[in-house]
Amino acid sequence: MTGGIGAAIWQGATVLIGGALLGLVYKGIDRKLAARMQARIGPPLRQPFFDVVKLLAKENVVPDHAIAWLFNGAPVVSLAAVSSLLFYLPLGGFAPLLGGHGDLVLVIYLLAVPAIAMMVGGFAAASPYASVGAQREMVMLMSYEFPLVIALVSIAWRLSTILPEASVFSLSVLAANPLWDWVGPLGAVGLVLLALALLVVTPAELSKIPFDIPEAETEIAGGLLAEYSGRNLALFYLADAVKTVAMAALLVALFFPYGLADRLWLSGPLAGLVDVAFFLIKVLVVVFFSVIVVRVGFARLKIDQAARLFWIPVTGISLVGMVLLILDRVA
Amino acid sequence: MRRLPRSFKRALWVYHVATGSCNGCDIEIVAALTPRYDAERFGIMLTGTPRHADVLLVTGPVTRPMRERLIRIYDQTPDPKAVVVVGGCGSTGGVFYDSYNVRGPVDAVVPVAVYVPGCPCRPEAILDGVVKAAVELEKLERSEVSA
Amino acid sequence: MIFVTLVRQLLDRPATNPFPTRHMPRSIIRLLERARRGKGAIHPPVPVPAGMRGKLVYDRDKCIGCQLCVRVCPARVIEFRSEQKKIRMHVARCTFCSQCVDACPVAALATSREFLLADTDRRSRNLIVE
Amino acid sequence: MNNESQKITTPRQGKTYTIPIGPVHPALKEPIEFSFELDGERIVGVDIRPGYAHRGIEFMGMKRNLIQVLYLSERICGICSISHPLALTQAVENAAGIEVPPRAQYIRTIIGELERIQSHLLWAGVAAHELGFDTLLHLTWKVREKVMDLLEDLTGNRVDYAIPIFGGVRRDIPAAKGDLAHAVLRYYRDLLQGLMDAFLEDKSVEMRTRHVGALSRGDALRLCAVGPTARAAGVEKDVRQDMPYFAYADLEVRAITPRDFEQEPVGDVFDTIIVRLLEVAQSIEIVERALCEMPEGELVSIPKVAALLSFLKKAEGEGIGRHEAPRGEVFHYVRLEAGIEEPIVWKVKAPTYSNLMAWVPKFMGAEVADIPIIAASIDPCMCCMDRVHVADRSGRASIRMKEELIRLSREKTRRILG
Amino acid sequence: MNALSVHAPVLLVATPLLAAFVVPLVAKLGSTVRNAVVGVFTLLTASLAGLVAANVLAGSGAPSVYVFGANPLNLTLPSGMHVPIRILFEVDGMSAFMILITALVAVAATLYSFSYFKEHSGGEMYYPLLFLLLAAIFGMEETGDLFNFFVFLEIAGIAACGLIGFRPWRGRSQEAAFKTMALYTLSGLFVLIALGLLYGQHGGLNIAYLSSRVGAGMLDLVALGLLVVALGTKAGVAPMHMWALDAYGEAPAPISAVLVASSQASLYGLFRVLFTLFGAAVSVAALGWFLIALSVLTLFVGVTMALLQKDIKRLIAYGAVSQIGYMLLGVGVGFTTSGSRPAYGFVAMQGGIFHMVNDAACIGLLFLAAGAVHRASGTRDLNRMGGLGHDMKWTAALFAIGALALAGVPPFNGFSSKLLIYESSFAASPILAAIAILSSILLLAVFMKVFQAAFLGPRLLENVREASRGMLVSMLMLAVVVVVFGLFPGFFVDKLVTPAAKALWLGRDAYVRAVLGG
Amino acid sequence: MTPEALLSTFREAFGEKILSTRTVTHSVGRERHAVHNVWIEMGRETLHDAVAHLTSFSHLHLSVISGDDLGEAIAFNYHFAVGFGERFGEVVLTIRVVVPKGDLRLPTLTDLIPGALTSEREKQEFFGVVVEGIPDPRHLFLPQEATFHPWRKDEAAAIGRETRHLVDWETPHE
Ligand code: SF4
Ligand code: SF4
Ligand code: SF4
Ligand code: SF4
Ligand code: SF4
Ligand code: SF4
Ligand code: SF4
Ligand code: SF4
Repeated sequence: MTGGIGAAIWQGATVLIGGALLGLVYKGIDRKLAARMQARIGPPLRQPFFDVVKLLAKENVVPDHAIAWLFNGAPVVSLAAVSSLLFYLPLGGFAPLLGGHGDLVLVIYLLAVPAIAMMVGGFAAASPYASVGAQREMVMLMSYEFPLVIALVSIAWRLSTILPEASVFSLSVLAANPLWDWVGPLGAVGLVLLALALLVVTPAELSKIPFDIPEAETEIAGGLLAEYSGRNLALFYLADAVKTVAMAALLVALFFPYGLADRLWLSGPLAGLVDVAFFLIKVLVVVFFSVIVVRVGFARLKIDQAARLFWIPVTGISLVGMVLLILDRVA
Repeated sequence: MRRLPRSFKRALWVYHVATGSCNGCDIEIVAALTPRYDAERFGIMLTGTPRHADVLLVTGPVTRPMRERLIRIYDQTPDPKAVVVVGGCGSTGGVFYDSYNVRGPVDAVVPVAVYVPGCPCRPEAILDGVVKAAVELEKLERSEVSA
Repeated sequence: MIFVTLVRQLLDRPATNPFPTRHMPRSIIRLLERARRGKGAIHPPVPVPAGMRGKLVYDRDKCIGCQLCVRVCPARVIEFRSEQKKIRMHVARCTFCSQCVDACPVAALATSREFLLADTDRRSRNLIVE
Repeated sequence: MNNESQKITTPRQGKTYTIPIGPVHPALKEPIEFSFELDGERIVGVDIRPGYAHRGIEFMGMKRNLIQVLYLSERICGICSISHPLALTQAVENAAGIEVPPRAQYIRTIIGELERIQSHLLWAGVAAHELGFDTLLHLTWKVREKVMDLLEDLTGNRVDYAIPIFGGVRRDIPAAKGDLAHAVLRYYRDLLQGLMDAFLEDKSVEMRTRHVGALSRGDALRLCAVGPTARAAGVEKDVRQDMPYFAYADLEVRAITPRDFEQEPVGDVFDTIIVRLLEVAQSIEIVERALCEMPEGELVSIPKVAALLSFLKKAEGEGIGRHEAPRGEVFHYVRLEAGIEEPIVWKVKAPTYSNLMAWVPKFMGAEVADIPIIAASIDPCMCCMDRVHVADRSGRASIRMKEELIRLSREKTRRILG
Repeated sequence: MNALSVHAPVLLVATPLLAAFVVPLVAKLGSTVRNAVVGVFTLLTASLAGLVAANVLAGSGAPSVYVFGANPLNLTLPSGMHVPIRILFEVDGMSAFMILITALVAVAATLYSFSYFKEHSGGEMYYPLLFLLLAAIFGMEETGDLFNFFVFLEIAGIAACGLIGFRPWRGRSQEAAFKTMALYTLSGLFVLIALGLLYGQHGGLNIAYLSSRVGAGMLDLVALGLLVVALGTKAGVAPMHMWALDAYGEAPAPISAVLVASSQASLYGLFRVLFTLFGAAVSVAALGWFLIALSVLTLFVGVTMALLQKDIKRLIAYGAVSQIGYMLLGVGVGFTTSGSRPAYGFVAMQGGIFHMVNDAACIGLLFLAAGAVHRASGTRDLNRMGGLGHDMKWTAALFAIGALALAGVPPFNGFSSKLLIYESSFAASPILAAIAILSSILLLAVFMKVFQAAFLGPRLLENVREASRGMLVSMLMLAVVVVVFGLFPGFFVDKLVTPAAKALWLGRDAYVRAVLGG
Repeated sequence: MTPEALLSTFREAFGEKILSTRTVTHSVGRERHAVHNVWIEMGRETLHDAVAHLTSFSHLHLSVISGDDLGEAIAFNYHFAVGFGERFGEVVLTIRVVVPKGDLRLPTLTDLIPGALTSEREKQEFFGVVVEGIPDPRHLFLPQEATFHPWRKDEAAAIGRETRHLVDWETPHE
């Protein structure tokens, strides 16, 4: 029994630390590739590690007007939420550590929590820029959740019609039974549309250009994070890094959960290694297309433009995807 | 008392304060961030708020209204921090030496770690200045800093 | 389409000149030390053209103490030391306009191409020319 | 039209509130303070408080000899640092009756136009940055380095070229360097279409700039706007065309408006992008022609510095110098008196000074998120526009600002949510 | 002991009734004595509620009958009668569940009232009305007879209106009381007509008896329609929700919380009518879709209108309306899928019912916290408060817990019941699940705004003091429920919700049998 | 617009009220093209009419107003650009108004040229002249309560007290 708990703690710690490291590595890759696309050398891959270490060494200022307990609590909650996200996501060939029943909804909430924590922190800072940022974050949250939720629910629903016994509100079930294997051409088109919608949602979830409106440096001086420094800022920094991985892993789990190992008739530890490597590459591909390229290739939108984008075209696309999935069942 | 971590100098975030400069140096600071010089390869990042900054890049001879602002920004910057003055006019007053509205140079207002003379400084001179600041920080790495 | 440019730049060599090193080294002091011992670890800056106006050079012997340079200097860089009838230049103030060079009737002044002048003391020896 | 000016003066009644922005703010590379009056999130009033970068340059200039003033004028502003010296030298030459040799006039023209290329690229990058499009910033500034190198090669410095002197220029452009310049110009010629596409064909740039900060032709005229700000509004005003000087008298220069891009001018930010990019093309052409047609001859009419100083000391009279800087007309007025080294009067007018009022209709009706790009759209340079600002009266305003801004943001969110 | 246990159902109604008469008498002796008496009665009532519920749940929710004046007490049909004529209570798993909710809210509200009304007197009428309201709610939940149900409904209505208009010095509250009264009277009239129709046709008003008699005849359907409209109105289902906003918004905070329980009692009545009374008579799927349509409308109205509110209590009131939508959604989906995919249907029922208790706890908590905010800042206008978190740490934290629970954020109780609804409603249509999830997220945003506007930012008001200890304790009580139900949903679903759901879902026959035998 | 044409319309309209005129012509470019600066001096009573007259036949651009402290009086130079929009079409016209220090008043031009406001406000604060009818009398650059006028030569002493001499080798740094 104790052995079981010990192992669980071990696994948990591995996922947490691994997630944080991975997040920072991807952030390094992100900055490097973005720099290269801008014809610059860019920072070294390890730069995010330097940043975090430096931030931890800095003074942690709590502004005079801030509500200290909320101000300091927000970054912790933010990091905790994204980290616990990792427990529910299938990583590589491994099933998620936790989860099962209903974790899909949990994941939706856990994705929203960091944004909310940031908002609370921003409001608690009582800085006008932070407050404007928090307001903008809220509007963003309310816009991009539409397509996200529609996509997730449609996929789960379609699977439930195929496997009526399965607990489809669970990521591991979704990942274990990729829909592509079951649906007809209509459904496949629907799935592609949903994937597209989620690719657009990703940069918004991650507050990256063109949706970094809550943090817009030139408009509101870093917005939500304007008053943060030192350790608190480091926690947000880490949370952002981990969230990037988590979001990408979510897309991978939903749309491309396939492993490579069984296709190559591998087994044993080698198979695990191959699958993990393949998983990391898939995550990288998602990050590359929906984070790096997008943030490098677009201007920041205004908040109402972004909201309109999500409310109309992106939600529209995901609704069409849903309808196609429904038709696919009927057909 | 604590030690400055070794990678501190490899992740310097800078905040730019123009205190009455002529724009010459400010533009060269921006140039230092762009592809030809790319300050980001040293981990240097321009931040939007002094709260995130480790280094203040100050340009200009400090006009009277900017004096108090500069002090406030300096106070807002969390420790440990360093001020790098970019340009001859910020370092000494330069051509703006006998005006009724100038209260500089910068070191008459806040403590300065490194001066970068030049009018304006070439982008690489600015990078050189930041590297010199990094040398100073490295010296601190070996001793202890009061937090 | 900007994406074509992006892809091209991603694959091309970056436009960056890696002065003085590619990234911030673990120990910058050691790096500078090595460079001083001639191990050539420092990448040179972007080459400057022949006529670039950098730090001033003063030929003390040629100077006749006419003070023309003092008169034209816009930044009060030049201190005339009347006992010696020579000048002293406080380079930290200089705008590198080289008007003093033009003004000097005996060509005692010239500009060099040295521009990496950052210093921790604005009155340091490096920044005084006499 | 009086309404427009009224708006900055009379505080409006009703449910509006005021937020100050600046003087130190990431969107403002230089210090200036705006005070916006907002109704919901629409801007219904704006008050502009410059003064933070004021160093009292005219005051200092009236205490120094003209050669010193020349370099001081160069440091009025370092963005297009040749503009003020070019205007000042003209003013002094007109006042003192100094002839400038033709070759020197061409060289001044060439440097002035290269400066325009540099400055417009700089602006484009900064504008992209204000829009959160850093890639375009990097792209434009990467290519800008080419002209910076050329300028450094021709003059000895990247900024503050120290090239004009009363009666001529201080450096020649020998044939070898002319070839170098031709190569650089060819580089830009090839590049320009791509750059225009990157800015003018990009959907997200268009979304952020079309119909943002519009200025009508009438307002531009009545408010005395200058430069690309006025030309984007369809006012064909350009000193190089209206009252040519230097080599512009030989090279036909036409004021560029969005009509050259087959667009009816509306004076919004998008139009200012069009005008500035087309002017880069125009400048390339001008420099190429000037290089080819540059006459041989003297560089400066009074070569000896000491002689020049004593000539200027003896001079008497008043003169006006104007130059079409990248941001619009730079205007200098000097009056000299015999026997006095210092100018008796030195009045400087920079483009931002004229465009200050044009900000008002541009901001009017815009949203908070548009503030940075509209502020940038006239390409302001506070440092030279700023005048005396003796005391600081900020303290209380910034305390109020927090509450106001918080309330504003609440209202705004409610509007978006509702 | 045994006698107590046997008579508990009737004592549960009698005790608060008694209290309603006693309290005005002792009130003359000063507020301390009065509060002591009120406290004793409240605790007594709560214990009785616990006892009743425990008895029923011990029998895993099987209905138990208490016939007034009969001997033995469960003798429903004295010899030779085919129609139950005596007044009788019939308590099953669902009733027990409702009783527990009411008791929980009652205790919290009373405790809160002690310090909330410390300054102004007027308690002479307040507590009696409160007890009257409680008695009526318990009665609605226990009775097995439609006419009694109607009587309790009317009593509840009158008491509620008295409480809503309790602060006579504020014009708005009078207006709200009047509006509520008008609607209550109207819906009471509807119920009365429906009863007339049913009685005229079947000659009795006992639910079990009627259930065995009603068919899909025209008049029966009209009666059903009238009952649905009337009870839906009283429960605050859109589009008949308007009174609820005024009532919740204007009533004193603890009363708003009790009104939530009273609305839920009406909702209970609605469910009873649909499942037990007409369960066998009408097309289940169609009825289900009707409920779903209502629920979506309610969700939509609740959430979108909440976005626009400036008044903190009205905003919470809209939140409360939207939650009714969730309950209806769960039950509606239960109806529709009962034939096609019963596995999902039952989960939906569980979700809808579980959400009732969760809603009572978190909305109650929010109302109480809003009351504290109102007391401290002197305003309910969100634009005029701000920075209260500096001085009201505990209230802020408790409010946050309530808000997060309401928005269905894990690990609070709202999440556990909503999850059941999400993962079952999509069996009816995936769009329903999407709507349900999105409504929650919108609610989250709404309450983010409220929290920010009230508690965060710089201090705007001077001399703000934290809520009194009594208020905090009563809020804490609800918060504990919110957290515990959120952390161990499985336990409560097993012990409380499943019996209740079974009683509604499968329990019609048992219910009828308990009265009519056979 | 030629300077002669410009001057003749002025003479027609104002006759005696024109105190003096002067045309300065420079030649530019290889073809020695002529460009003109026209200077007209008038009393301040005629200033507004003169500008109204100008606006009646041309778009008018006010570059700036410069001021010149003559000792007993201050001269204000209104620098206009007339006739812009075509090549060599422009003339710089400077209307000079001398105002005695004892009676420092000027009429506002903002009703004719709203853009004149910046320059007029500046002249008010820098020279202490009162611009009558100015729609916004606040200081633009100076604080509202400032009383001294930086470009007045007779106030040099007050300004001098504010001046910092930042040359450390001349005045050792404190
Ligand atoms: S040092 Fe020279 S170029 Fe730099 S800001 Fe000062 S005056 Fe301008
Ligand atoms: S280069 Fe210019 S500023 Fe420097 S000393 Fe010579 S004259 Fe003075
Ligand atoms: S001008 Fe030349 S000779 Fe005269 S003082 Fe200066 S350096 Fe000496
Ligand atoms: S001049 Fe340009 S870069 Fe500088 S602050 Fe203004 S807009 Fe920004
Ligand atoms: S406005 Fe500019 S140029 Fe004029 S005095 Fe002030 S700083 Fe100098
Ligand atoms: S036009 Fe503007 S940027 Fe150019 S020199 Fe003048 S002030 Fe500077
Ligand atoms: S007198 Fe003056 S101009 Fe003549 S040679 Fe001597 S320094 Fe030169
Ligand atoms: S616009 Fe004005 S402030 Fe800006 S650089 Fe030009 S002259 Fe200087």
